Amino acid sequence: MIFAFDFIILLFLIPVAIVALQLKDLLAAAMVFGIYSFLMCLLWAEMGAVDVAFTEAAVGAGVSAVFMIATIFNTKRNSSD
Amino acid sequence: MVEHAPVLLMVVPLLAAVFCALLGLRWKALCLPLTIIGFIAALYFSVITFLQVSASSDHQVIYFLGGWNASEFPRGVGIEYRVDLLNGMLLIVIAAVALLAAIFSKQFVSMETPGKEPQYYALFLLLAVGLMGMTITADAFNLYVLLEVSSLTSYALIAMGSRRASVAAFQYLIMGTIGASFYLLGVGYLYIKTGSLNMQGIHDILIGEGLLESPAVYVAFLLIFVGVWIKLAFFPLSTWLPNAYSRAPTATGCIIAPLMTKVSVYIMLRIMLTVFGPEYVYDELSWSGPMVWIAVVAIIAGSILALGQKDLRRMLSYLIIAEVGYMVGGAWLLAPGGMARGESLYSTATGLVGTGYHIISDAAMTLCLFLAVGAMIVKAGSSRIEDMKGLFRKCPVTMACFVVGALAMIGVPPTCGFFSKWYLISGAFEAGRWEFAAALIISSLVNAVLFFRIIEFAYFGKLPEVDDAHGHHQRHDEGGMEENPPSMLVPLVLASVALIAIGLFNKEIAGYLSQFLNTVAMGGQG
Amino acid sequence: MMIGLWGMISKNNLIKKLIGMSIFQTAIILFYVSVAVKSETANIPILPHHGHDYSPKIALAHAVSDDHENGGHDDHAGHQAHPVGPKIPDPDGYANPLPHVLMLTAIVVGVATLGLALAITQKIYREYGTLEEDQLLEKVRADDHG
Amino acid sequence: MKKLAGIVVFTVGLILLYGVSSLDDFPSWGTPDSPANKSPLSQYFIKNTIVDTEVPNMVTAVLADYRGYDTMFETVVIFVAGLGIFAVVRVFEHGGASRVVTADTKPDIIITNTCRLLIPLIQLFALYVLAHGHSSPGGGFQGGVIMGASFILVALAWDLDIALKRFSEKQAFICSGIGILIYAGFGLASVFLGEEFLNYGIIHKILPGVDSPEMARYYAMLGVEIGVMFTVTSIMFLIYGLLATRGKMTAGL
Repeated sequence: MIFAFDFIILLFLIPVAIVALQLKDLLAAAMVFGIYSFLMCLLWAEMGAVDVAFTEAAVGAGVSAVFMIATIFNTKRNSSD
Repeated sequence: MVEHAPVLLMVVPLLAAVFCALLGLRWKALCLPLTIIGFIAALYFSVITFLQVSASSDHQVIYFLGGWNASEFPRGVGIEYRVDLLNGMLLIVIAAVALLAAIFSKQFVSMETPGKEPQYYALFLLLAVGLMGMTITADAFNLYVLLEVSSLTSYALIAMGSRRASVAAFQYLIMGTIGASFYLLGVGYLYIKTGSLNMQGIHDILIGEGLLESPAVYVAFLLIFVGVWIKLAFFPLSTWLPNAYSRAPTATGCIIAPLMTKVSVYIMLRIMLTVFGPEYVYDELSWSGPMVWIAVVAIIAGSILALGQKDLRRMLSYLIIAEVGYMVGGAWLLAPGGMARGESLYSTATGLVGTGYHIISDAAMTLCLFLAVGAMIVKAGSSRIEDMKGLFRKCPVTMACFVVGALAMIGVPPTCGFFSKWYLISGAFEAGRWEFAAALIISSLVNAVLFFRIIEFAYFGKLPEVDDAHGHHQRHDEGGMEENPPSMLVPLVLASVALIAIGLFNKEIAGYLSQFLNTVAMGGQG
Repeated sequence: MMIGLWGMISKNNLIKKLIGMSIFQTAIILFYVSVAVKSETANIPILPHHGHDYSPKIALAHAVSDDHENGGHDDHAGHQAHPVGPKIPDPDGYANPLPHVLMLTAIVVGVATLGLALAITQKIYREYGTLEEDQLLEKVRADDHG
Repeated sequence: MKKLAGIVVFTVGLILLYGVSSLDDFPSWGTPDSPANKSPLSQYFIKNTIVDTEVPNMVTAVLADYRGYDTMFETVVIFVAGLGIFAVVRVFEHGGASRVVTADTKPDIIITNTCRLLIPLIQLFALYVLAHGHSSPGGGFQGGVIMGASFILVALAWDLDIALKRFSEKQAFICSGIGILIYAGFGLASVFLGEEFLNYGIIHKILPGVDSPEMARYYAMLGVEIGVMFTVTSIMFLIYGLLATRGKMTAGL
């Protein structure tokens, strides 16, 4: 609810999102995606949406990263772009 | 119990799906009966709902879930169901199509997805639940949730198929998610401007507060429509459809192809008429010119691409794209400025009647054709058009139904295809859009060429001497009949009877539809 | 948001596409959440805990009278951020709960879609042995002709 | 393709910016006066949740009661995902030609002992999140995810087989189905008692010890959240198991 704080987190978010998409190593990309989710969750908690942030922390940063890693483990780790 | 019919028609198949998944773990044979019972119950409740709607004075039935009714609480506190004449009919169609497709699927499920029958039937039921929910709900966000229920089930049902099906399903998933996200974003823009999620509530606020010129509302409209167009495979956004539909397991194709696009077209109509209202859609935006042209391009492109196909199901999928063009074009036929000139929607919107009619008849036609093609593929051993040789002698009933479906698609009088096209074409004349009428006629001619080619192959072509692919398959002599089992024939025959019945009752259906438009024109108070 | 959409359309690797999809969805959720923010005054949408002195009946009476005078809170916004006891919560004192609810549902839908998409990805890998879209399309085309 | 994607993305971005650009049309960030925040809906929720349902956490109340129907289908979405993933990737043949991936190291003693310590706490926390969701952030979904994560942790620290011994595939399916049945059961109970679907208020007639519709709503919400938790817990675990083992449900990560 403090605009400056939101803005700082938002500034962090954008490069993290780009990095998550640009990394060639999928495992690392999944981890960076976890960081992205966590930052997003921080942003929401700060914006007053505690329930949403809680869910995102459990789902985005936790479970979906695990799912992604499980899939990467069973397929291929590197990507062409 | 009767007043709860609108919700029971959703909940009973839902429970059937859960029981299907649970009991199916132990007794696989229970799944199909459970599915059929679920759909029969849904059909029963939807007929009751429709009777209620047509009996009520303002031709709609409103059901407030959780009892948060609009008389005591602000509208939109709870979620609301609103059944009117058009979606009442559509509910019956969905339940009936799903029932027939479920009966038909008996042979295929154990063949194409061995060991997963309980999951298959549960997903099948949930797909129908999602589609019925999309049709019936009057809440913009609830629509998104149900859209995702039906799309997730259809991704899964398609991906269960052969190896190519999974790639098609993935493409469909990406496109579908983009579409749904756009829709969600559009609803977000609307919400920020109006503060309501109820469709009627949004409409009242838009009109009441004069938000029609707001750029945010314009962007919301754009986003929602692009999202819906992706879902309904409107021409430039339709690349996912032929792959997904033609690669899907046969039984899946039989339910997804008739229903998915038609329900999306209905969603488009609902958003046009209920959320934004005809005043906005036709008067404020002057999109009607370009939209009809895009529809014309869609129809022509769909037909031409269908001409080039060698695979029967792929050909039908391209025809669906053309049919979607019919419906979208019909919906946009109204000339801009009509509302302002004080013409009522009722008197000018033959195109809209045609669209509504075509949703229903196209669902029936596509069902009939996909069922027939499914049955033919079993007999011919492949889905290539050349392999259909001699099928008339082998299974005359199947082929007779196929011919009925083909005639309906072409638009030959006693079938429903003729009447819906009739309304669309006369709507085009009324609006002075000759290009749309011409496109309809050209596409009918192309359909005629396509289907007569197949019928010719099947009727005059000689059976190949050596049986391909199925060595174990007992070969009879040239004139021998090998009709399909009754579980396939019964739904097929019912579907083709329905085609003719929908055609014969055209007066009643068109009457209901103009009645519905009349209600919309009056503002749909409730 | 645009980053996600870009990733979804232009990336070659299927898993990259899915990451793009998730980013797109979370960005939409961010949009909704920011709709709900009331920057100066608002608290999280959870009422402070109350003891036994709270009586719904009194509150109900307040609610009825309050409904008739909407919009009267603008002047003293923020003063009632922490109502104690039998007091009707001040609408300006709390963030709008409705978008939060919608977004909870959207997150759930998002994770369900992601899971299903990953499953389909695994199936594709099992069948074709690759996750790069161009190679995949080539193999599919080879299938079609052969 | 890449250029096309760039153009599409750029156009969509411009359209979105056009929507938010004009200052007098689009409400500025964080204002309490935006139409969405000033609308009777939002105000009604903030003022009346405590009156109608006795639940201090508005989000939970709106989620499970006012828009309970959405939440029911949210649970169905999760259920669909579980079923769908099962249907797509599950393979039944044992052995087979494809390479079986196994984590070839033995469970590490430090990890297993830490997990032994942590998992009961995590599960307890999950239950707390569920039960306390009425007055603090949390609820059935979050609780379910945490509970599911605790089972996933068992599978990660030891082995999927060991986790499956505690919570088998069939049990997971049954639990997920039961979750939806609980939810729909609450809805149908109110139908049978003569009110609309999911109108929990009426349940106070059959719940012992509850005398007002408000408290009935309170308890029914708890019940519904328990249903959600059942489904989410089991489906999360199931999805993990299926994804980690390519649908074989044995060995694997």
